[in-house]
Formats: sequence, structure tokens, C-alpha cells
Amino acid sequence: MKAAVIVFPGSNCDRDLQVSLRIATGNEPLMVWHGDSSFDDVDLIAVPGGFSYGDYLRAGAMAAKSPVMREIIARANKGVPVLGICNGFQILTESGLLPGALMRNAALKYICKDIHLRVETNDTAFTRGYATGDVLRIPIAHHDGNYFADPDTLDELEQENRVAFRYTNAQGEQSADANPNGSQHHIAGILNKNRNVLGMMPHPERLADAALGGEDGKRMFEGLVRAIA
Amino acid sequence: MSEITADVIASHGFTDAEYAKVLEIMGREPNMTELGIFSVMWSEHCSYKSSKKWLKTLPTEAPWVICGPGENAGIIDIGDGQAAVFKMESHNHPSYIEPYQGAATGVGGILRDVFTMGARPVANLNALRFGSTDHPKTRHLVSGVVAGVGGYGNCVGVPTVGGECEFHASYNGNILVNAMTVGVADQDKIFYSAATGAGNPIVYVGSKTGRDGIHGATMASVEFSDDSEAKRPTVQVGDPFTEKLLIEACLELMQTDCIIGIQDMGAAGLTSSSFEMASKGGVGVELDLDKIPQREADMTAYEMMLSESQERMLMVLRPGTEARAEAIFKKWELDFSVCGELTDSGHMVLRHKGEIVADLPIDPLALASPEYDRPWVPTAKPPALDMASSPAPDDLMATLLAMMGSPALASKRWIWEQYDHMVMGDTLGHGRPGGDAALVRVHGSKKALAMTSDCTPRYCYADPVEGGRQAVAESWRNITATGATPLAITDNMNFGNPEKPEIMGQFVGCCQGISEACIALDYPVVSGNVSLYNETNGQGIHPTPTIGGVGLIEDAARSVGIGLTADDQDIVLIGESRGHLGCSLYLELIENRTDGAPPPVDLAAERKTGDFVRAQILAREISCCHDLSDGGLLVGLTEMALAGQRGVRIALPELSMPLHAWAFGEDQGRYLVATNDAPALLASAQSQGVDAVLIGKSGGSDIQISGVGTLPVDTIRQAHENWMPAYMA
Amino acid sequence: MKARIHVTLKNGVLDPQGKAVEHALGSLGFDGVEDVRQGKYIEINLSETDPAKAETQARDMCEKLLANTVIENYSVEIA
Amino acid sequence: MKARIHVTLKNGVLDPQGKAVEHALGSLGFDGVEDVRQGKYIEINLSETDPAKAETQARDMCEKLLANTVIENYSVEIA
Ligand SMILES: Nc1ncnc2c1ncn2[C@@H]1O[C@H](COP(=O)(O)OP(=O)(O)O)[C@@H](O)[C@H]1O
Ligand SMILES: [Mg+2]
Repeated sequence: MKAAVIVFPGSNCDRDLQVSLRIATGNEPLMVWHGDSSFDDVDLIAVPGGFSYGDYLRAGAMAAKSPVMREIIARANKGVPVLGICNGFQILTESGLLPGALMRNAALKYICKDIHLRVETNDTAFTRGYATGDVLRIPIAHHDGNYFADPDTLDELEQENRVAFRYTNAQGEQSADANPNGSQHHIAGILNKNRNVLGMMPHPERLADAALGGEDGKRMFEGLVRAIA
Repeated sequence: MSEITADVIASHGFTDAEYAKVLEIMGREPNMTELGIFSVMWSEHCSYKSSKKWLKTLPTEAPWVICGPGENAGIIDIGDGQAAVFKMESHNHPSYIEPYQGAATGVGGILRDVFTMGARPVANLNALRFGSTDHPKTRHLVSGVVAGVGGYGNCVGVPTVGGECEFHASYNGNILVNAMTVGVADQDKIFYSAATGAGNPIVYVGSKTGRDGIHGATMASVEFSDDSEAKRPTVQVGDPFTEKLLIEACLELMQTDCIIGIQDMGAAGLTSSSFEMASKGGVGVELDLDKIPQREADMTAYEMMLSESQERMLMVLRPGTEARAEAIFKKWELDFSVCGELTDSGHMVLRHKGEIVADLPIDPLALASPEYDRPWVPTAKPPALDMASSPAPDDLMATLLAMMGSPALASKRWIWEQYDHMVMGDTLGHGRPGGDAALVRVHGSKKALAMTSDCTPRYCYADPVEGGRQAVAESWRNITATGATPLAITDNMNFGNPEKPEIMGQFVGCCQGISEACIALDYPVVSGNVSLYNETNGQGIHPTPTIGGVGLIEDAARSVGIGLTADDQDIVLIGESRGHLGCSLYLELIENRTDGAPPPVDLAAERKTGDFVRAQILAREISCCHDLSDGGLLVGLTEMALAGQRGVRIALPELSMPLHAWAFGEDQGRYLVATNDAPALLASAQSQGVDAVLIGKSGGSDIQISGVGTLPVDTIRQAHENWMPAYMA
Repeated sequence: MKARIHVTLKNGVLDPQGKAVEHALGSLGFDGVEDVRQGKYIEINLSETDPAKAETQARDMCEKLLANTVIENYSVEIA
Repeated sequence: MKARIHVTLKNGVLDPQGKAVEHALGSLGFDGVEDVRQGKYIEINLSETDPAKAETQARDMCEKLLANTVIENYSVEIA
């Protein structure tokens, strides 16, 4: 399986994702520079975290207009799996591949810490490595992760089972305390209609190595590889 | 161009003697641009005129030192052809005036010092000191500084993995923001600042030059008074996004052989960078100021030379490589301009709009910068604390609870959770903030760097020599406690007005203490920074020589954290306890007094104890380890319990001191460890002449001390975790 | 021509920044403060000299980049 | 009364956001775009009914909280 990692000016989790994908796929991911409007066929497109264009104006806004995004949108529409993590999620909403928007954290502060997530559906390649209901410990690191969508969109997401992850406590229960950024419906990650695009704020690539404090994120990449390959 | 009047000379900070020297060097009256250049080059900030004499006494050598002080950052050998490059720098004055941007640009500046040398920055640390918690400005300053450190570091994608945060009234009018960056380079790809080869092109890269922070360097060299807040100079605004691009572009160019010399534009911007490069390489420089990328219209030569706009670098390239270099900077969407060339004239000649606007001899100006032997008086040694004057507290456990929830000891999680401390994917789980030293793996290897920043200003104030030693020893100990070998330090000397003999005496004393400890511990100084004049209305800060330490562990898998990892392990105290309460946090917090002598550091014992502990960690005889510092034994033990989320049961040994002195005394050179085999550990300690005593076992959910009392760990956690969020709310 | 652009959150979109400002003003002792909303103000110099064209251009910029119309409204003035 | 407050960076202060927006507009194909500056726009409902007093109050809020007068200017309109 071959993955591509998209690098924007200001991306800074590109290497982290490259490492996780290299280990999971056994292949060197293709690193694609944002200015490239075409790149080789791949089985997975990953949009990493960071501060593309400094997150100036709005997180992800400028990267969403980059030449490479037109290509990514076209491939996503053809069914190629696209994974956006953190800034990648913000870019995917800004580009319209995913609905809603990621607003400033309710407490207005940047937050970097381990949180708990509940897997809401494993009916997508991205979460095949988990069982629905699994509770994961994975870090977040963002300033703008407060998921917002209008009521109709939220209903649609819920009805179509497109919420992939929700913030919970260690026991898998939702609560205001366990919602680190004020996201509506405690949403941490969502899927597009075709379930081939996933955006999530938490960073599975950061806890994919026991030495770094945990391996819950690793199962995501392993499951993805099994589902795609 | 304005006239050089006595007022103009004074406002540029020259003494009569200094100005006479300017005239002598120039052989004529300087023009404004030239005067401005002299003034920043000879400012305290750039010339180190008050401190040079003493800095030279610091030990800077060891077989593993590749580059000591004098370059942008220090460099040490970390094996496998790799090097660690690091430095700490202050941004105190700007952060007081504009906390967010001041702190942010401080981080930006220290990052540039490190990647200028060819290293990829892999970790940031920040040592913060604020006024007392009830001072009306403190909250605002804390929130701005922390947001600024995070805002910059998070955006550039370098993890901020450690630091310090302390509150004390002596910083009410002068907060300290000391930022440290550690980078990793290949030893065959290290870059220095010397410019060589007449005719070679000088290239400007990065952001455009604006009128930012003109006189920043001179501002950092004068004392504050109440009206300096009104006279706020232009503050620089940081652009971390551009910095990130600059890091990538510079590191990409450094993979080629285009660069001869490279230097970031820090304090005194274009002036100091061009002078330093030329002076080190023994060449002359000609700059065409029309070629300097400018953000604003009608900038004068004076403004361009003194601007402190951020995110800029100066390079000397091999002739003919300009196009190749330019392509890289264009790819990263950064300005690139060939703005001059090296000459063999020994002069700096500036052209602007077709005219020569300055012509200065380089060496005389750079090398003849003033150096003072300022008068100093040694600080009188305080008498030892009379133990009879320290009554036992009524309730030891309540005292512990109060201390753990105090601003000094409360968790600083509120700070580090605003810092991305995991980006780059190498921060070890037990090496995240909250432990002794932060642990960051050297990417793609088994090795890890251990990093810490330390200083106990209340000790330095009471006895600068002892305090200087202690700061270095604590740094060494924090690295040792992870299993890593301490290798070298960077020092950030923050003091008051050096023109006062008592303050100069503090500086001299701290230098002496630092030197002694560095020598005894084989822990040389490879870089540093001095910030003087931290005074407001004649009131100086506590002497604060912040020590940034770096160590290495070959096999990161053998490193340990501070948290208890299992129940029913033996807890052993290593190092000698005498119950030293002088200058202790206990006295300050509980008895509301600060007298007595600080705990003496026995450097030979320090080394022996630390070497023993490290060897035991590497032999996997120890499952977690924490050095003892502020608050002493009981505080250290509680921190291990909190981090490990389990309790401890302590059986009091036979005590030759009052219980509270045993609990909270700050004797140096001590560690608490947990082990599965206490008899073996005690036997090895004894055979090596190291003090060690079994004090209890891990387990349960309380801190339980036989015959004294019990306190649930969760109760302590609440007090410990809640203080800072509640204070900042 | 100069375009002055205001980008504000739509009604019904929670504004955490505005809320925080409101709260902070309250704790500073300002009374009677309500409904604080925080948006962006962007000024752009356009080389276009025809006001109508400049306005069209600025609106186009808002649609394409400056505003996220999922959550934000914008208004354009040309001077 | 409603206070409309604009907070903008002082002249000469670097505006990284404005600079980045300018750049992005250029890459989106908008020509003739210059000097993009980004500031804040804040709306506040005040219970104060006297316009002069409302203005004084709003200015006071700017000085104390809304603007960072080291690097920012502000302007207040009351409606
Ligand atoms: N400003 C800060 N930034 C990041 N981490 C911090 C900061 N202040 C304190 N910490 C972290 O809190 C922990 C405790 O700090 P400290 O009490 O100074 O440790 P020690 O006594 O071991 O030197 C350390 O892990 C330190 O890195
Ligand atoms: Mg320690």
C-alpha cells in the first residue's frame, strides 16, 4: 500500500505522520509539496497537522485553496481515502470535503494533552482496527478544534452514522468535562457521505509507539492498511 | 542628517570616555548612522562590557565540547557523528512591556541561534519568573507570556518540553523570560558565522526590514523607571510561520555547499550580524542598503541598520551559488537578496541611494568595545539558621498539603498544556513536562537527550557562590535522575544594575559558584547570555543565573521517569540528610521567613551519589527516580506518588533531627528511587560509600507516614492541580 | 480603491471569543455590557479604480477566502 | 447603545496575518492587491443610553482590555 502525505508551508506533523505510515504500510510514503497539482496514484492521502500558512486568517483556510487541494478533492470524489488530522481536518472542512467548521476552543487556549475518544463506528476503513465502542487514549494539540455545524448537518451526521470519534472520559462516557474544546455533540472526528474521507482533531500518530507513552493510535494505521490493502 | 549634539550622544548611551574612544577610532566625528552603529555594538547587550571579565572565568572545555561560547550556540558531541546545539537567551524587558510578543519573539530569536548553526531544533524550554501572585500585573503577564511562548513554538512545530515557573516579589517590575532551544546537527554539517573571501556575496534572507524595535538592544541595557512604560519603544511582532519556512529553507540550503558563513539577525539586527561575521572572518564588508528588502517606505540607513525586525538571516555564499540558493528560498516563499560583498578593506562601508552613508573600521570597533572591571563587593555570608527558632508544625500532613498547593510547588500543567510538547514525535512518554528532565529521542535512533532548566534564586540571593553551585548541581541532578549523563550547560545570567557594587558582587559570586560546580561535575558551559539592569526604581531582582542543562542517554529504553510504576516496591532515599532548613521553601511558605544560609553543596558527594544513581538506573535496578530540591524529601516523595497515581507507606527511620527538618529540609545531592530489591541496592550503595536508607514502600492510595498521619493522594492532587487554573481563571 | 471588509459570525453561531471578552469586561467592573461579538476587520488596497468593480472583486475575495460562509457573514465597503 | 469598535495594528507594526492574506489572494489570482491589514471588529451592546457616556465607556474598555495600545490603535463608533 502506498500513502501520500501532503506538505503545506507551515505543516509540522508531516514527519510524524510519515513515520507512522512508513511503519504501518512498510513503504516510504510519498511526500507531496502543496504547490504540486499532480502526483502519483496512491491508496491513501494524508493531510497532516501543523499550522499551514501560520493558521493566519482561519486555521486551514489558505491551504484549502492550494493547487494540490483541487487534485485531492477530485481523488476523494473518486473514492480515494483521505485522512485529515488536526490542521488536516481544518483544511478538509475549509475545502468543503467535510461539513461544518472548527472554531476556536471554548476556553480560547491552545490545548496539548492526552484525551479519551470513543470509536463511534468501525464501518469505515479508517477505524477498521477498532471495535465500535472502544475507548482510546490519544493526544490533542490544537487551538481551533471546536466542531460546529448547523442543526441539519448535525442531524445528518448522526443519522448517517458519520461521527467517527467522540470525546469521552476514560470510561467512555460523554460529559462536559471530557469535552476539551466545546465541540458540538462532543465530536472529535467525522466522515464524509461516502465514508472515504475522515477528519479528526486528535493525533493518532503521536501515540503509535510505546516509548512515547501508548499505542492506541497505531491500531488506526494498522486497521487502515488491512482495510485498504 | 541630524547633528551630533551632546544630547544625541547621551541618548545613545555613551559615557564621555566611550565617546572619546569613538572619535579616536573614527578619526573624525561620526554621522548619525555611524553613531547608532557604535551605540548598539557597544551596548551592554551586544558587548557584554560589564560581564566579559567574569564570563571568561567559566570552564568551557571537555573532550565532548565541539564549540564553546562565542558562536550563536554551543555544540557538543552526542556520538554517531551527531551533535547537540543549544543556548538559552533572555527576553525580559520586551516581555514585560508586551508579554505575548515579547515572549514569542524571544522564542523565535533563540530558535534562529540554533538553526543558524545547521541544527534542526528539536526542543524548547522556558524559564519564567514573575512577580508575586498578588501583584496586580502578574496574572496578565503570565497569561501573555505563556500564550506567546506557546503561540510561537507550537506554530513552528518544535516541542516545548520543559521549564520553570516561579513567583517572587523581586520580579514585580522585571519579569524574567528565558528561552532555550536544543537542536541536533550532523557534525559534518555545522555552520559558523565567520565571513571569509573578499568578493564573496552577502545575502539577506527571510522577512523584510521594518522599523521594529529600533534601540531594542540599548533598551535591554538600561534600568526601568515608572515612566519607561509610557515611553514604550516599538515592539517587535513575531511571525512564526515565516520562521518555520526559514528553518526549512536554511536546513535545505545547508545540505548543499553554498554557504560559507551564516548568522541570524538578533539584537541590533543587521549591524551586529554583519560586524560579527566580518570581524570573525577578518574581512571588510560593503552593503548596498537599497538592496535590503524593506517593509516600509523611506527607511533611513540608520533605521535599517538598527532595526530588530524578526525572522531574518545574513549569509555569505560561495560565488556562483546565488541562483541555487535563491531557488530554495523562493520555493519557501521568502525574500532573498544579494545585498553586498566582502572586501579586504577591513572597513564596513554602507551605500544608500548612491551615496556612502557610513564607513567604519571593523576590528577597532568590534574588538575595542568597552570592557569594564566594575567594582564589586562580595555578599556577606548569612549565618546558619538556628534550628531552635523553627518550631515543629502542629500537623505535618496539613503542612505538606499547604505546600503542595502553594504557587511555588503547585503543578504548572496549566502552562505546559498550552505548549505542544509532543510534536516531532520523539518526546518520550515519561519524559514529558512534569518530571525532572525532559527526554526527547534523537530522531531515528535509540538515543535520547535529557534537558532541564534550573535555578534557586533565593539561595543565590542569600549566598551567590553557594547558589551558583546549587543551580549547576540541581541541573546535573535532574538529568542524572532520568539515567542520562549530563554533558554541558548554557547559562542565562539575570541580574540587577551592575554599576552597583553589591549587584556586581552577586554576579561575581554566582560565576564563581557555577565554575566550581562545572569543574567538579565535568559539566562545562558552552553558551550563555547575560541580562543586566533588571531593576525598577532601584530595586533589583534576585540574582538569577538560570542553568540550562543537556545530557544524553545511549539507550532511551533504560531511562526512567519520576512516577512510581508499581505497588509494593521499596523506596530508598539516596544521599545524606541533615535536615537543612536555612533558606528553605518550608521556612518561606510556612514560617514566612527567608533567613539562614542555603544548603551547602558538597560537590564531591554530589558527583559520587549521582554517578551511583545513574549506574543503578542503567543497570535497571531502579524503576523510577526523582531528585530532591524545593520542599525536600516529603515533597519529592509526594510528587512521585502523584505522577505514579499510587500511594506510599513510610516507616520513619530513627531520626537525628526534628521531624519537620527531615520532611522538608533541602539537603543537596539526594534522590528518591523505587526498586524491587532494596537489599541489593543498599549493599551496592554501602560498598561505594554512598548514603542510602530504605524509607518505605509504594502502594495504596495515601501518603501514609507511620505514627504521623495519612493524606489521600487525591486530596493532594486537587490542591496541587487546582492552584494555577484557579489563579489564572 | 480601498475595501473595508467586516467578517462576523452568523447569528446562532456561538462566539467563544465574544463571550470571553464580555466576561472579562464584567470582571473589570464594566456594567451593562451585553452581546459582545468579535469579528475580523480587513482593509485591502485595490488597484481597481471603478467602485462597482472593486466591490465585486472584494466580495469575490470574501467568498473564496476571507470568510467561511458556513459560519460567517461578511460586508464590504469601498472607499 | 451599540458600540462598534475597530482595533487595528499601528502603522509600521508587522502584520503577519495581513501579509499572509495578501499573499494568498495573489495566488488565488486576484491582481492589484496591496497593503492588506487585518484587525479586530468588536460589537458591544451597552445599557448606557447617553451617547457621550457610552463612547467614554467604550474607549475605556479599549484602553483596559480590547486593544493592546503598545501595538494597536482603536476607534469607537456609537450607534
Ligand atoms: N514554564 C514551564 N514550561 C514547561 N514546563 C514547565 C514550566 N514550569 C515548570 N515546568 C515543568 O514542571 C516540572 C517541575 O518543575 P520544577 O519544580 O522546576 O522541577 P525541578 O524541581 O525538577 O527542577 C518540570 O518537569 C518542568 O519542566
Ligand atoms: Mg528535579
